[in-house]
Amino acid sequence: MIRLTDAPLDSQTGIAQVQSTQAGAVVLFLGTTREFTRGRQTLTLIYDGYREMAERELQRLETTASERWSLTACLIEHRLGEVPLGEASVLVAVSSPHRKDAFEAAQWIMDTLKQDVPIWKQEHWADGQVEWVHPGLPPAE
Amino acid sequence: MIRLTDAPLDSQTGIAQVQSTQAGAVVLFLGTTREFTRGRQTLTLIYDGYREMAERELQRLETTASERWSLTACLIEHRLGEVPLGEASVLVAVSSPHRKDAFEAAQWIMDTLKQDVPIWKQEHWADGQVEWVHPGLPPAE
Amino acid sequence: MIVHVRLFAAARELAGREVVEILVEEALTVGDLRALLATQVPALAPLLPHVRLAVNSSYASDATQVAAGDEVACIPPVSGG
Amino acid sequence: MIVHVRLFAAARELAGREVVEILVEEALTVGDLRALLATQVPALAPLLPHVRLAVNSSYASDATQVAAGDEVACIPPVSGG
Repeated sequence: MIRLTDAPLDSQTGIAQVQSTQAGAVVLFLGTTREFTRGRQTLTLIYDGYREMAERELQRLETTASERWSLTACLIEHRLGEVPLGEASVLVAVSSPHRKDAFEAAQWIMDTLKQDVPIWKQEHWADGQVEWVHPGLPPAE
Repeated sequence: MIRLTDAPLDSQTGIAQVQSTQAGAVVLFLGTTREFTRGRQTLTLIYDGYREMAERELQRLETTASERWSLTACLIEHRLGEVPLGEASVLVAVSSPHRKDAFEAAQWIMDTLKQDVPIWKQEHWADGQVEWVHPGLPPAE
Repeated sequence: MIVHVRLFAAARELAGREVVEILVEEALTVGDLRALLATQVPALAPLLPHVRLAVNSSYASDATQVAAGDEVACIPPVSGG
Repeated sequence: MIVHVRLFAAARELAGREVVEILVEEALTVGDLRALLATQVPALAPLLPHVRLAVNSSYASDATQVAAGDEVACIPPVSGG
């Protein structure tokens, strides 16, 4: 299951979707908006995405992880638009018979999502600067 | 924060206790009662513990993990008594600025909990057998 | 034919628009298109070596052929999650 | 002195009680106690090589001294989580 949404992510519903009598382990990951990055203060984050492709890529992650780790269930959700401080931009919930698979799958999903899924965050800094985040790019002039 | 309880574990409350504007990552782990183990059916599980020592050991895990991975917050809860199919016997919720630390800490806590915390589960099998689980022990006569 | 290239994030900001239309005389590769984009939208030139291009919502190599009707997108390094 | 040893899980089942009381003439080590337990509660003998003993809620080595008033516990391999 995958979902892009402009609404807050609901971890309780996410967990309920993967918890199962066939699973012995549930791992939930939330990526949340952090206030300070190397001492610099964030006011808020805005996420934008190439929606059609982001959904395809998320679907690909779900399918690959589900097969590779024999998951019982797998849910990946990403919020777009503004994600205020402390709230979640991404939710991954997986379940599996044994815990090692659930941990590995959730980590792989997050690592791969951060490389491949066409979603971008725009930092709104407390010092007034606004910038799109593009890891690995030389800083803008 | 650590807690032994005879009541169901509440993941929503657990997540709320660790989510923070100082954290960019929340990892929640639930260990849940699985119905089938190598084809053998479980009816239910009963957990017993040496409570005073289990609390000390859980506290030690929380302190060690919080320091080693610079966690923002760390919660470990274990349920005792009957834990029906699909419900959670253990809940670990951690938050940290970056996700790698949260994942590693949650896994280390679970690995260490399963080695050191004096809690035992009693399997109630569908075939009528009842047995305490002691990993590594030669099977009872 | 006209190839539409969708832009996102810093690419959209640099170009000042969401879509770039490029008129081409014949079928071309993603690599050709990358070179054309740099010429026709100079503001994008510094970014282009760092972007991946997608054709019909899949990442494409520079050897991929672009046909009429394809949707091309310019994907700067992503930062979701 | 009397040393109280708390039993859990299979140890409790094998011994048929929650606490074993062992009368000792003088201070002893955890290793001494392990040997005494096997003699005085033969039902526990097969399990004892596989258990850890705790003194006052901390795992103890066989060299640890047991003093009057200490709480000793017999911890078979754990299976929480």
